[in-house]
Formats: sequence, C-alpha cells, structure tokens
Amino acid sequence: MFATVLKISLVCVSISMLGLIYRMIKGPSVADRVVALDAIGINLIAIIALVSMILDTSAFLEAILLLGILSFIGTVAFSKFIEKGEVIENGRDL
Amino acid sequence: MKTNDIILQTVAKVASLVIILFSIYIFFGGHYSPGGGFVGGLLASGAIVLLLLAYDLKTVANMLPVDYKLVVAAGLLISSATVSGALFFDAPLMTHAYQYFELPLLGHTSLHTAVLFDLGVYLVVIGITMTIIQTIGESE
Amino acid sequence: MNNLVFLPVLLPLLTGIILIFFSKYIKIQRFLSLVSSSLGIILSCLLIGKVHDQGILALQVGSWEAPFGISIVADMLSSLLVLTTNIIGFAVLIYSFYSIGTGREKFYYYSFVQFLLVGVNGAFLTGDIFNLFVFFEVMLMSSYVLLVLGGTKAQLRESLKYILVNVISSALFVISVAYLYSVVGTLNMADISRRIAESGQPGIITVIAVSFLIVFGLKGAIFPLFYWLPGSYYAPPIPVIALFGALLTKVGVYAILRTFTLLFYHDQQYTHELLGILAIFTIIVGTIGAVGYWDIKKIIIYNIVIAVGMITFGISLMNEQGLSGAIYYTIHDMIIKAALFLLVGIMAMITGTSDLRKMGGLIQAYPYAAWTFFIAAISLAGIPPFSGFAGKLLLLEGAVEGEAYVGFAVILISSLLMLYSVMKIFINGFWGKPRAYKDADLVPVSRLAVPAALLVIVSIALGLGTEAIYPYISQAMEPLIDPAIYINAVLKE
Amino acid sequence: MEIVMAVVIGILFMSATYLMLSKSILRIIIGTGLLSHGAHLLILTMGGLKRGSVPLLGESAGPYVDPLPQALILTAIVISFGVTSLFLVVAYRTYQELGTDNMDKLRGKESNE
Amino acid sequence: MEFREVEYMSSLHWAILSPFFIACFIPLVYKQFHRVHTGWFVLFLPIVLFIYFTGFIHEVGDGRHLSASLGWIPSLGINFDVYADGLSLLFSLLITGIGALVILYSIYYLDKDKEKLHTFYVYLLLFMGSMLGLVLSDNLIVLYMFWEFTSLSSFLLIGYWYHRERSRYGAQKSLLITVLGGLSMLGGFVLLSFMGDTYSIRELMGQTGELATDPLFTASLLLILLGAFTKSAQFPFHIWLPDAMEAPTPVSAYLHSATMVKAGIYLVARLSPVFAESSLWFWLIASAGILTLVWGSYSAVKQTDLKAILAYSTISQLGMIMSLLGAGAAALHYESMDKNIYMAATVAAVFHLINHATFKGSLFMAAGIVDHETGTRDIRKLGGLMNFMPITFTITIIGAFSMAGLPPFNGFLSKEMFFTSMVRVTEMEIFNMETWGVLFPVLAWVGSIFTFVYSMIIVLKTFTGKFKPEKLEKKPHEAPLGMLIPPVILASLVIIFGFFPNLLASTVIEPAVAAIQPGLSQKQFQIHISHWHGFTIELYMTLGVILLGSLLYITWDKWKCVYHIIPGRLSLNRMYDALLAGMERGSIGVTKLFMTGYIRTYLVYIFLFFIVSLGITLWREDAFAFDVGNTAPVRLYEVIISVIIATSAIVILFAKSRLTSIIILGAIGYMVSLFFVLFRAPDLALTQLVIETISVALFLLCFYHLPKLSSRKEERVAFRLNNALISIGVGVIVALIALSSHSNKLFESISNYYIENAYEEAGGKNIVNVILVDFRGLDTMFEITVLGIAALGIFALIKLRLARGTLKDENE
Amino acid sequence: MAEIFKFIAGCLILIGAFLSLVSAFGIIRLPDVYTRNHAASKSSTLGIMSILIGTFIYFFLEHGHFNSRILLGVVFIFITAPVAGHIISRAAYNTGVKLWDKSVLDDLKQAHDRIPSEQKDQ
Repeated sequence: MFATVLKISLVCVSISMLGLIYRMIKGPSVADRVVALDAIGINLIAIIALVSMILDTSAFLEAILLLGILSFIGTVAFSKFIEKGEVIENGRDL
Repeated sequence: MKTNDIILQTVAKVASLVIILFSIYIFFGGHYSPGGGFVGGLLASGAIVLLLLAYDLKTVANMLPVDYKLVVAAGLLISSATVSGALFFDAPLMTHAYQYFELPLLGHTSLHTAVLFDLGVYLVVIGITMTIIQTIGESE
Repeated sequence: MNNLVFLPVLLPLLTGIILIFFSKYIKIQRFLSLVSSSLGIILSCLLIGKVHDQGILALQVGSWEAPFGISIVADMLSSLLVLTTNIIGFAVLIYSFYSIGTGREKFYYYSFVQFLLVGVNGAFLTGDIFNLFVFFEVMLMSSYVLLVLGGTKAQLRESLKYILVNVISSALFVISVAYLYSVVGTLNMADISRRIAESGQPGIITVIAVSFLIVFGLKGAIFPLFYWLPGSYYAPPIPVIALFGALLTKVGVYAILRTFTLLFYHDQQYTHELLGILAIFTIIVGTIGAVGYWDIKKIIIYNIVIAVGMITFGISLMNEQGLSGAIYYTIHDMIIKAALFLLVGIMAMITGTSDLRKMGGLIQAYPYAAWTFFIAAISLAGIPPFSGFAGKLLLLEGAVEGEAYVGFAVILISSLLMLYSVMKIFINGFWGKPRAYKDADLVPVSRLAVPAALLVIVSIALGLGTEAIYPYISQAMEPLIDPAIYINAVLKE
Repeated sequence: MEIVMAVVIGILFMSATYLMLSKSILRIIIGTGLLSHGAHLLILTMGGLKRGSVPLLGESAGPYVDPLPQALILTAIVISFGVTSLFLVVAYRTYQELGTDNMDKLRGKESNE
Repeated sequence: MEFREVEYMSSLHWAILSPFFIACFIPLVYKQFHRVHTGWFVLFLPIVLFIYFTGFIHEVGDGRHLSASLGWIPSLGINFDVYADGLSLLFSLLITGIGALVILYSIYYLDKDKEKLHTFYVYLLLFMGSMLGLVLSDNLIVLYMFWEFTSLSSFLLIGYWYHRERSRYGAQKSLLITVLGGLSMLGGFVLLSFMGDTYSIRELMGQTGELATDPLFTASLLLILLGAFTKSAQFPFHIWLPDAMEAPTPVSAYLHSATMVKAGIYLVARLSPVFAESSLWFWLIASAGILTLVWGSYSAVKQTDLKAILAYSTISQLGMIMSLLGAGAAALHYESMDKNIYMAATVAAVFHLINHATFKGSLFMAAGIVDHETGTRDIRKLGGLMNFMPITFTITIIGAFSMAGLPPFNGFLSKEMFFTSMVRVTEMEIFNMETWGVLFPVLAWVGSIFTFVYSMIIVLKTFTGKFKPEKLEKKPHEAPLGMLIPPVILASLVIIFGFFPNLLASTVIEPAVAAIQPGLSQKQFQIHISHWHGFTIELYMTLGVILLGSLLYITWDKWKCVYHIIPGRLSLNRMYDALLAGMERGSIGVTKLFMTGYIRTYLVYIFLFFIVSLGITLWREDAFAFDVGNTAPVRLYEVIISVIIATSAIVILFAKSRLTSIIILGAIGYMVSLFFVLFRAPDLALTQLVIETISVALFLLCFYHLPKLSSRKEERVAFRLNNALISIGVGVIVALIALSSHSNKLFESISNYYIENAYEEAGGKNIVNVILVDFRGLDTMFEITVLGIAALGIFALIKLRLARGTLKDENE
Repeated sequence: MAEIFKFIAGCLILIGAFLSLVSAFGIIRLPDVYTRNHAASKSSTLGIMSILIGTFIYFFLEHGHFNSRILLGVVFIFITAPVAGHIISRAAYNTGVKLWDKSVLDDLKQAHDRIPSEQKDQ
C-alpha cells in the first residue's frame, strides 16, 4: 500500500519534472528558466526523498540537504547573473 | 544598478553557518556514510561562495583573509605526507593505521589516518574551488 | 615492500607542493628544484640497480594484496624510462633558469614541471590500468598549464586545441577501461593479463585493444591521430617544448608498448599488424612534414612523429630485436629530442625568429652550440657510434626477422630524410653568411648550451657504451616477450 | 536496463561529438561536458546495474552493488571537473585575447614552413 | 693462411684512432701557437703512420694477415675488429702517403691568417682516421660507421667556406647522396648478417655458397652496391662529385680523387669474395663502371672549370676501375675457367688505383697552384702560363699524359691492361656476352678517346696559347717551393711506376689481388707488368685513341654542339635539384592538405578513425554480442529519466542561446546524478550534484562576456550532415561495444574483496569512500593533485599575461 | 500507532506530490514570469516540505533513527526558498521582463520612477 503511494507520488513528481523541463527549455525569458530550474531543484529533492524510501535506505538523505543548499546558491547566482551581469562583484562602490 | 541586498545578506550569513556545519559533519562521516573530504570541501566552499554572492570579493576577503592557493598546497602536503608517512614505519606507502577509542561525547570512535588523508582532500577542494572562483571573479 | 619504487613519483610531488609555498622566492625555487632533480636521478639509478639485482620490484600500495590495491611496478623498462625522464627534467630545469623568465617562475612554473614529472614517472611505474589514467591526467593537466602559462595569443589558441583533443582521448580512455572492466572484472594489469590469457582473448578484447590503441595513439601521436601535435608543440616556450617533445609522446608510446605486450598479445595477426601499418604511415607522414618546413621548431616537431613511428614499428614486430630496438630507440630519442629542442631554442633566441631563411652564420659566434647541434643531429639520424644507431640497427634486424621489409625500407629512407631535415638547420642556420641580430648579446648562450651539451654527452655515452647498457635493455625486453615474468612478480604466485 | 543505458550513452556520445565538431568554443566545451557524462554513465553501466543495496556496510545485509566502478567514477568526475574548469578559463582568456569564440578563426599557422 | 692474432691489436687500433685523438688537440694547439701554421703540427702524423704501414709490407707480402679484436658491442655482434691484408694495406698506404703530401701542400695553400685552420685540420684528421678505419675494419657495422664518418667529414670539408652558397649546396648534395648510399649499404649489411648470422667479413666469406642461395641475397647485393656506387660516384650518382669541388683544392686532391671516392671501390673489392657467386654482381659492376667511364669522360670535355674537368675525369677513372673489378670478379664465378685471364683485370684495377692516385693527385695540386697564383680556374681565361710556371707545367704534362694513357707513364700500362681485360670480357659466356659483350671494349675505347681529349685540354688550354693577363686577378708567377714539392713527388712517382712497374707488383699489388681473389693461392701467380706485348689489339686501340683524340681536340669547335643535344633541364643535376625542390614543395603541399590548422578537421580524422577501426574490428572479430539475460529489469522512472537525458542531449544541439545550452547541460548533469541515486551510488550523487552546480556557475562566469552564438545559418547543410553522420557513427560504436562488453562478462569482478574487507581491514563502512581513501587511495591522491594543478593553472592563466615578442618569451 | 503514522506519512507524501504537480502545472500554464514564480515558490515549497516530513516520519518509524539531516533540510528550505523567489522576481523585474498584459498594478514601477534616471543606469 505504502509502496503504491510512493510510486504514484514518484510518477506525479516525474511528470511535473517533465513539465518544468519544458518550461526551462521554452523560456521565453531567462527568468522563466531560472524559476523552472529552481523548481527542478526542489523537485529533485522530492524525487530523492521518494527514491530513498523506495530503496529503503537512508544513504541519500545527505543529498536532500545538499540539494537544498545547491538549489539556493544556484538560484541566487542565476538571479544575480540576470540582474547584474556578473555573479560575483569585485568590490562594491558604496 | 544598485540594489538593496539586506534580505539576501542576512539569510546568507545564517545559511553559510548551516552549510559549514553540515560540511564538517559530512566530512567526518565520510568513512561510514556517504560524503567524505571531497563533498565536504565542496560544500564548505559553497558556503563561502554564498557569502561572495551576497557580499562581494573584497568584503569576503576581509572576513576570511586566507590565501587559498596556500590552502591547496597545505592540503596536498597533508595528504602526501599521510601517504609517505608509511616510509617511517617501514610499511608500503599509503598504509593506513587506525584504532578504536572510547571518547567522551562521541562514543565509540575510530581514529584513522585515512581521516588525515581525507582532511588533505577537504582542504585542497576548498582551496581549489575558491582559487578558481576568486581569480575569475577578480578578473571580470 | 619496496618503497623505493615509488620514490621517483613521490619526490617530485613533494617538491612541487613545497615549491608552491615559495612562489615569490625564485632563488629558493630554483635551488629546491635542482636539488630534487639531482636526487631524482640518484634515486632512479638506485632503482635500476635494485631491479637489476632483484628482478621486477612491485610495491603494493597501502599493503593491499595485488589485484585489489594499486600496484606500483618497476621493471627494467620502467626504471630506465624513469631515469631518462629525470635526466631530461634536470637538463630542462637548468635551461629554464636562464630562459623562462621571472614572470613564469613566479607563477609556479617549477611546480608545474615537477608535477609533469610526477605524471610521467607515475605513468611509467604504475601497474594498474585506472591508475595509469590518473597519472596520465596529472601529466596532461600539467602539460595544459605549462602550455598555456604566459597566456600569449599563440599559446591560448593552441592550448584550446590541445586540451580538446586530450579531453576526448581521456574520455575514450575512461570508456576503454570501463569496457575492459566489464569483460575481465579487474584493473590490475598483471591480473588483466592473466585473465585475458585464460580466456584466450576473445573478439571483444581485441576490439577493446584497438580502442586502447586509439587512446594511446592520440597521446603518442601515431598516424591518423597525430595532427594536433605540430601546432600545439609549436606554441609554448622552448623548455616546455623540450619537455613535451621528449616525454609526453613517449608516455603514450610506452603505454602502447606495455598494453600490447602485456595484455593484448594473443591476436597479433590483427592487432600488431594494424600497429605496424599505422607505424609505417606515421614514419612516412612525419618524414613528409619534416623535410618540407623551413621553421626550425617545426622540423624537430615532425621528427618527434617519425620517432614515434619508429618505436611503434618496433613494438609491432614483437620479436626480441624489434622490442629491444624500440626500448633503446625510445631512450635515445627522449634524450636527443630534448637536446635538439634546447639547441633550436638557443638559435631562436639569438636570432629572434625560428625561420631558417632569416638566419645564418651562427657557427662563427657560437661554435660550441653549433657542434653540439651537429652531433645531436647525426645522432638523431642514427649514425654510429652515437646513440641513435643501436636502436635503429636493432629495429632493422627485427624487421628482417619479422619479414617486415616495407618497414625496413621505410626506416632506412626516413633516416636519410631525418638527416636531411636536421642538416638543413645546420647548413642554413649555423653555416651561411653571418648576420647581425639585435638582442643576440642578451642571450646567455654559453650557459644555455650546457644542459644541451649534457644531454648530447649522455647520448654519446649511450652510443659508445651500448654494451654496458645492453644487459639492462635485454632485461627490460624479457617481460615484454614473456609476460609471465611480469605477472609473477606482481601477483607473487 | 543496460540496453536502455547503452542507448542513452550512445546518444550522449553522439550529441557530444556533434557539439565538438561545431565552431563555437562554448558548444565545444559543452560537448566535452556531455562526453564526460557519457563516460561516467558508461562506467556505471559496465559495472553492472544489478539490484543490490547501497554499498554502505551495516545498512542491510543483502548483496551490495559493485562499489568499485563508483569509486572510479568519482575519480573520473573530479578529474573531468578540473579539466573542464581549466578549459573554460582558457576559452575565456582566448576570447579576451583574440576576440573570438569561433574555432575557425583560431586556425593555427600551419602554413609557416 | 695463417693469422697473427692479438699481437698487433693495440698498434693497429691506435693507428686508426690516433687521428681522432690528435684532432682533439688541434684547436688547443691552434690557440696556443698561432704564429706557426697548424699544418706543421699535423704533418707528422700521416708520415709516422705511413712509415708504420710500410713496415707491414713485407709481412703481408708473405701472405700473412694482421688481425686484432676489440670488443665494442659484442651483444649485438659489433666489435672493433681490425684486419689488415694486402688490400687494406694498399689503401692504408695511399691514405697516409697522399695524406702527408696533401697536408704539406695545404700548409702553403691555406693562409694561416685568413683561414680557420683548426677546423680544417680537425676535419682532415677526422677524415683520415675514418678512412683508415674503413679499410682496416673487419666488422661490417664498424665499417659502416667509418663509412658514414667519411661522408660527414667530406660534407664538412666541402662546406669549409660555408658562407659561399655553392659550398653549402655541394656539401648538402654530397651528404645526401653518399648517406643515401651508406644507409642502403647498412640495409644490405643487416640482410647479410641475417643470412650469415655474423657481421664479420671474414666469417661471411667462409659461407659464400650458403649465402648465395638465400632469397635475400640479391636484395642485399643490390643495396650494398648502391652504397658503393654512390660513394665512388658511379653513374647516375656521380653528380655530387663535381659540386664537391667547392672544397679547398687540397681536399679535392685528397678526398675526391685519391681516397674517399675509392671507398666504394674498396667495398666492391672487399666483398667480391662474398658476392661474386652471383653473376649479377660482376654484370652490374662492370656495366655501371663502363657507363660511368664513358659518361664521365664525355662530360669532362665540355667543362670550362679546371677542377670540374678533373672531377669528371675522376668519375670516369673510377668507372674504369669499377669495370675492371667487375670483370675480375668473374674469375670467382667461373671456377673452371682459366683464372689468370680474369685475374689480369683485378691486377689492372689495383694497379690503376695506385696510378690514378698519383697522377690525379698531382693534377689537382697543379690545378690548385694555377688557381692560387692566378685567381681563376676558368680555362677560358687561362692560357700561355707555360712561361710563368714551368714546373707546374711539367707536372701537369706528366699527370695528363699518364691519364691519357700515353707511354712511358704508368697510366699507359694500366690503360693497356684495361683494354686487355675489356677485350676478354667478350669471351665470357653470360648474358649473351657474345653479342652484348662487344660493347665493353668499344665503350672502353670511346671513353679513352674522350679521356685523351680532356687530358689535352687541361694541358694545352692552360699552359699554351695566348696569355690573357687582363682576365686574371693576379699576376701569375711560379708557386712557392713548398707548394711544389708534393706534386713533384707525385709526378716523379708517375714516372717511376711507369718505368719500373714491377716495383709495385710483388710488394703491393700481389697481396692486394690475393685479398680480392682469395680462391687463388698467392703462390699460384706472379704478376709481371711489361711495356711491350708485341703488336696486339691493345696497342692498336691505344694508337687509335691517340689519333682520333688528337683529331677531336683539333676540331673541338666544330662538334661541341653535340653537348646541346641533351637539353639542360634533362641533365641529372637539374633532376636532382628538381627532385629536392619537388620533395620540399610536395611535402609542404601534402602536409598542408591534411594539416589544415582547423581543429575540426583533426577531430574529424580522429572520429573517423575511431569509427572505422573499431567498426571493422567489431565486424572482423565477430565481437558483437547481445545478451539480454544478464540485464537488470527496466523500471518506469528509470526510463523517464533516460528519455529526459536523451531528449535534452538532442535538444542541446538546437539551442539558440548560450544560456539555454548551459542550463540544459546543467539539467543533464542533474539527471545523471538522479541516475546515480537510482543505481545506488550516494557518494556519486552528492559529488555529481555539487560539481554540476559549480560547473554551471563557472560556465556562466566565463561566458558572460562572449557574444551571442554565431548564427547557424552560415553553416552549410553538407557541413551539418557530415557532422551528424560522424556523430551518429561515434554514438553507435560506443553503444555497440558497450552492449558487447556487457554481454561478455567473462570473469567475476574483484570487488567482493572490498565488500568483505572494508570494515575488518580498513575500518570503514562506506565502501566507496574506503576504496577512495584506502584501497585505491593513490588515485585520490593524484586526483587532487590534478585539481591543485588546475587551480594554480587557472590562477596563473588569469594573472600572468606576458606580452609577445620580448626576448624572454621567444615564441612567435 | 505505527500504522496511523504511516498513514499520515503516506498522506503527506501524496499531498506533497500532488502539490508539486500543481505547481508544475502552474509554471507551465501561468502567463508571465512573476505568476509562474509565485506558483513555483509557494506550492513547490509546501509540497517539498510535506514530502520531507513524510519521509522523516517514515524513517523514524521504519528504522527508528531520528534523522536530523531531513529536519535540517526542511528548515533550510523553509528559510531560503522565499528569498530565492524574491531574488528571481527582482532580477526579472530589473532586467525588464514584461508583466502579463492583464496585470493591474505595478507598485515598484512607481517607486522607481521617483528615482532620477541617471542613477538607474549605473
């Protein structure tokens, strides 16, 4: 029963993943892509959580936090890239 | 364009702390659970990168006045010293030694020279990532 | 338990690391690298002595028994090549002191050279196919950096191509290892050899053998895969070219030698025939390139290709003469190519150009450099008693024995054209009307010529003393003919 | 599953090759990225995709998957990361110095005989 | 036959090596004693050596041989074995004797203040040593070594005045042609040693019969003959010799007339016992010789440069000796025939060898004197010098008349013997000799006529006729005494040998002939050379030569247009030049054809080779296997991810913007890490995730400044189609091999060991991590080294920007 | 007891999966970047959190270990996701990505208009 739930969820998440990838490829603006990417990161977390339950192992739980971190850093970096054209500022003229 | 980054900066500080703690955890857990020096190092540098994103190169350089190239060198040195340490014990190179200890707080733990080796990896990875990002960042 | 085996790798590694700390202090860097290089030569001599006495030495790194851990194996072939590498490193180092410039010196030039030596020595010594890949990468990464260090336009342009080609070859290396692992389930070369022998080399292994040939052929620059080489080796400063020319392609060739004698020797009808054909084409194409150019660097660069062809031809013969010829020729060629590059570099520095048509008469002001070049040139062409001869003779004998008459003829003709190509440099560069060159006074020619002369002396010694080193060569050749020697030494059965 | 993987790997190699044959440096580097992905997946596949548990001792008793290919992949990933980053920087500097990202304009001077 | 081993070992070796040792000290002496002409220091050596070698005449004359052995590379069968028999001794005497005279001559010829004497004498000594080594060594490889040394020292001597274009040209030409011969000879030697399993000439001679049946025998013969012919300037390889005349005249006198060019003759003579079993041997040698004789003498007539005439005359004389040796070799082939008949040819060859050295040496020196004193060697500018330089005139007359074969000089005697031998060739019964054999005497006779003509030209055009002071650079006068002594000595030898030929016969010629024809015991023959044989055909031939030759000389202006029949561009020299230029142009052309400089082209080669070689191997080895049994089951979500990766990989090909491609690459990376999750590789998943993120960040960092992707419209369809085909090929091959490898799992993997020992032996539970830091820790060690190098490299690459063109950065 | 918790975990996971599906649907269907971002950050965050909590419960029940990493992950996502959403929107706005043509209000535009134009160009 629980396994079925997991599988259904996994299929849901996978489908939403496909949709997000569609959005990422389609655009139209760069910001759209970044939004999609951010969401993909979040979805990946979900997938990993589900998979680790299916595989019945806690080995991948590190990956969850890691992905959260990366997804955040990535989103910030992308946004800065879009906004300012450079990811890391050399020194801010205050 | 000038932007107001206070939200980002505040969150970044907190998040960096969390990330660094996590990286240390992952580094020490490497022998028993997924992770190890490599991922740990990458995560630690991720924390620094987050700071870089939120602030800028100069500010972060003031916060953490480290020459990352020397961190690379130090890491390499530690690892290669661990490898060659066996020379002094008349054992084939890279032979690790470990011992189990009962330590307060941590309980049953092993002290393992492999951890030392991994520490080298950890440092090298931090050094490398930061050297690369810093130099590229500066050149723009 | 023979930690000595690994010291030729560990020493430059530690030196390279320590040098990073002294990046601002050039004098200390020079001193340390010199000390380390000399130590390296001594260590490799010791290693050769020990291998000579005790046979193949194997170090099981980390005390893990053979097929499971990584084995570092020093047979005579590896030890000889390691010694040669260290000698070349030493000479190039001295040359670098006076020519590389403080800019590069401050940016870890000496560390990179040491790391390059790590990679090369490691590749010669390792007995594990995946570890070989790792050492290849160490070597390649250092070579990328050395190639591009300084960041001039030509360097950047050529580095891009060089890196691209090598990235491809690395990826192919990885997939070849993966294929091999899938079929035989192990990574230790001795173990692989044993397992392949057990299975009698089925077709799939032959396919994998060919894919390894492509990988190593890309690095060693054999016939249809060498095209990247002339451009890439043209760009960096001379000491770097000398290192590349002498060492890098030879590592590829060594890998071919090792894998095709130790692992894939059961279907010689196909694999070695293919190797032989490619080798002959390599010689021909290299010769064609070498005779056409009027650029001194280009001429020597194409000569590298010829040498690669010669050595692989020796490997393809798979008989005693052919293999010892290949070994001897490899050692000779490493030394003499380094010497030639250093000398050509002196010429280019004096005249400010590498175009032969713009130079002339150098022998008048620089007789010692000229004669060193002359000897290096005839040694390259294989005129006795210099070092090129014994290798060529053995290759010729091997060719007759293996009834490879086409190769026999090609070696002879290419020897002539090799001589023509280098004598062209002598005739037009050193002979001819002396000209005035600005900046010529700034070049410390007498100091620069010392390392080149050193290498040429080694070459002469190698030629005159062929008898003295012949036992070593034949000891190096034995495991190639009879892989059981190697396997037993590593797996200790 | 190995058959599906072989197809995926084949497609990755195909795209990588196509990209590397194009003229823009960026596309070429992306090609090398795909190439290394393909290579890593290939190691994994060649190690066998048989069901087993995660190679962490103590988690479960059952048969483990082959850990060796994983270690190899890890090494390969790290190395290809190093190479890719250097490659990127070289490309970036090339663009700065030579002002182009078109490989055809970076033709070597093979003609200086 | 008795040998005296070891006793003479050191002295003979020392004799060979002494010139090399002395050469080492020459630069020192030159620096220390600049006032004295360096030649004086050198002169003693050949004299001492000459005396040393004369000491052996008696011994060798008695049929004893000197031999000694010195190990060099015994493992390869290469030993510095020396062996002196009559032939070697004859050559050694020539080398040292003429050498002494030439050095004496050079002391006056070369100005000690203007010339770089030390280099000159170093080269000369190198040459002398190599030549001695060549004629005295018994080991083929050592012989080859000295052979190449003579080529090299000749190269250096020809290029002695290296600032002259012609000198460099001549040097290069001689080097190329002689080394070509040398290498082919080496090839022959290797084949020979493969057949006979030794490099020792003596041992090879012992197995003549067995060798001749070997299939490689003919190849070896041809290769060795090519070496001999190039060295001895036989047609059509003679073209280097006239250009070699750019060397200082003493060098021409020494190398290019008396010694080096005779190395080929020595080789033929030395190996005749080995090869003469084959009729091809003497057939080739005799024909090449006679052709060279005719062509050389014919070409000599049209030359205007004194030394060029002498060069061509040398060519023709060498041809003559060669043809004699060929005819003589027949004696070895026909055991049954009367040996004395054919022996006569060998005797003539040896005798003429000596004669040629004497008269040609004197002629060269005389030409040098003329050049030295008048500033030109052009016979169109010379004339009437008889009155200014009477001694030189006399020397020239003696030399030239001897060369023309006039009595009473020694040339007459050998010319007579030559005719005899050639007439006898017609009696041989090989290759339809009864028809073709007639050509030999006829050609010999024609060659002699031209020889007569050019001999007359040398004498008469230079010394008689109208004196043209306006065309000369200097006012001519007789040369200094020292310069005259050597040619006078040689000229007197011409006369002495002419009158008393039997002085040589028993001392030098007999042992030499015995060495060439070891089948004959020395006691079997006695050589006696006489002036008068009665009214034989030879005498008539000589008379004919004189008559017709004089006629031709007088009517020279009428028939010289003959030389224009063959147009200049078909001449061998032009062909050589065209060959060289063509080779250069062709090689550039070919190289440019494939070395386009575009990395794309190179990649195409690489990928095509990958596809073709692996495809063919797969097909040929029938290696493709497909085994479904061993595979893991397919899961739906795995398929989804596979589809995502595959589509993304294809979509990326059509990505228009830079950012899109980067993002898609990142997405693929994340999908790969999902695969790692699915296939139970947590460490990999973690690493891949982080690395992918950082890579994407780097991509963005580096590519912000770059312009938009170049519009893809420029690329033609064919271009994209090619790319697509190649890519598909690569993909298919990779996948096919992957499937086959997977279906061919022949062995258990070693990884069970790791699973079993990770905790007990290495104290870790994460097996992958234990492998990384312990079992295969070395990989990790060097993997982080790679990363470290990359980081430092990136740092250096961005920070260090050297300008181009400075001295310290010499590239470009 | 365990069954109930397992049921709760299952529910949470299902809800999470459903939410992420919805958010993906929103990201595909919504008209402009701001609305899409809204969909992404709101429902996706909620979705992932419920899945993670479900996972946490599952592991707590099945294996009995208290997995701090998941909780840490939940907290981390909870902190960072809004910030990420905020930054993306700002970036989009500042680079001039058009609002949906049916948007009724643009407060930031008014705020920006008050800033002199030369400052904006920096």
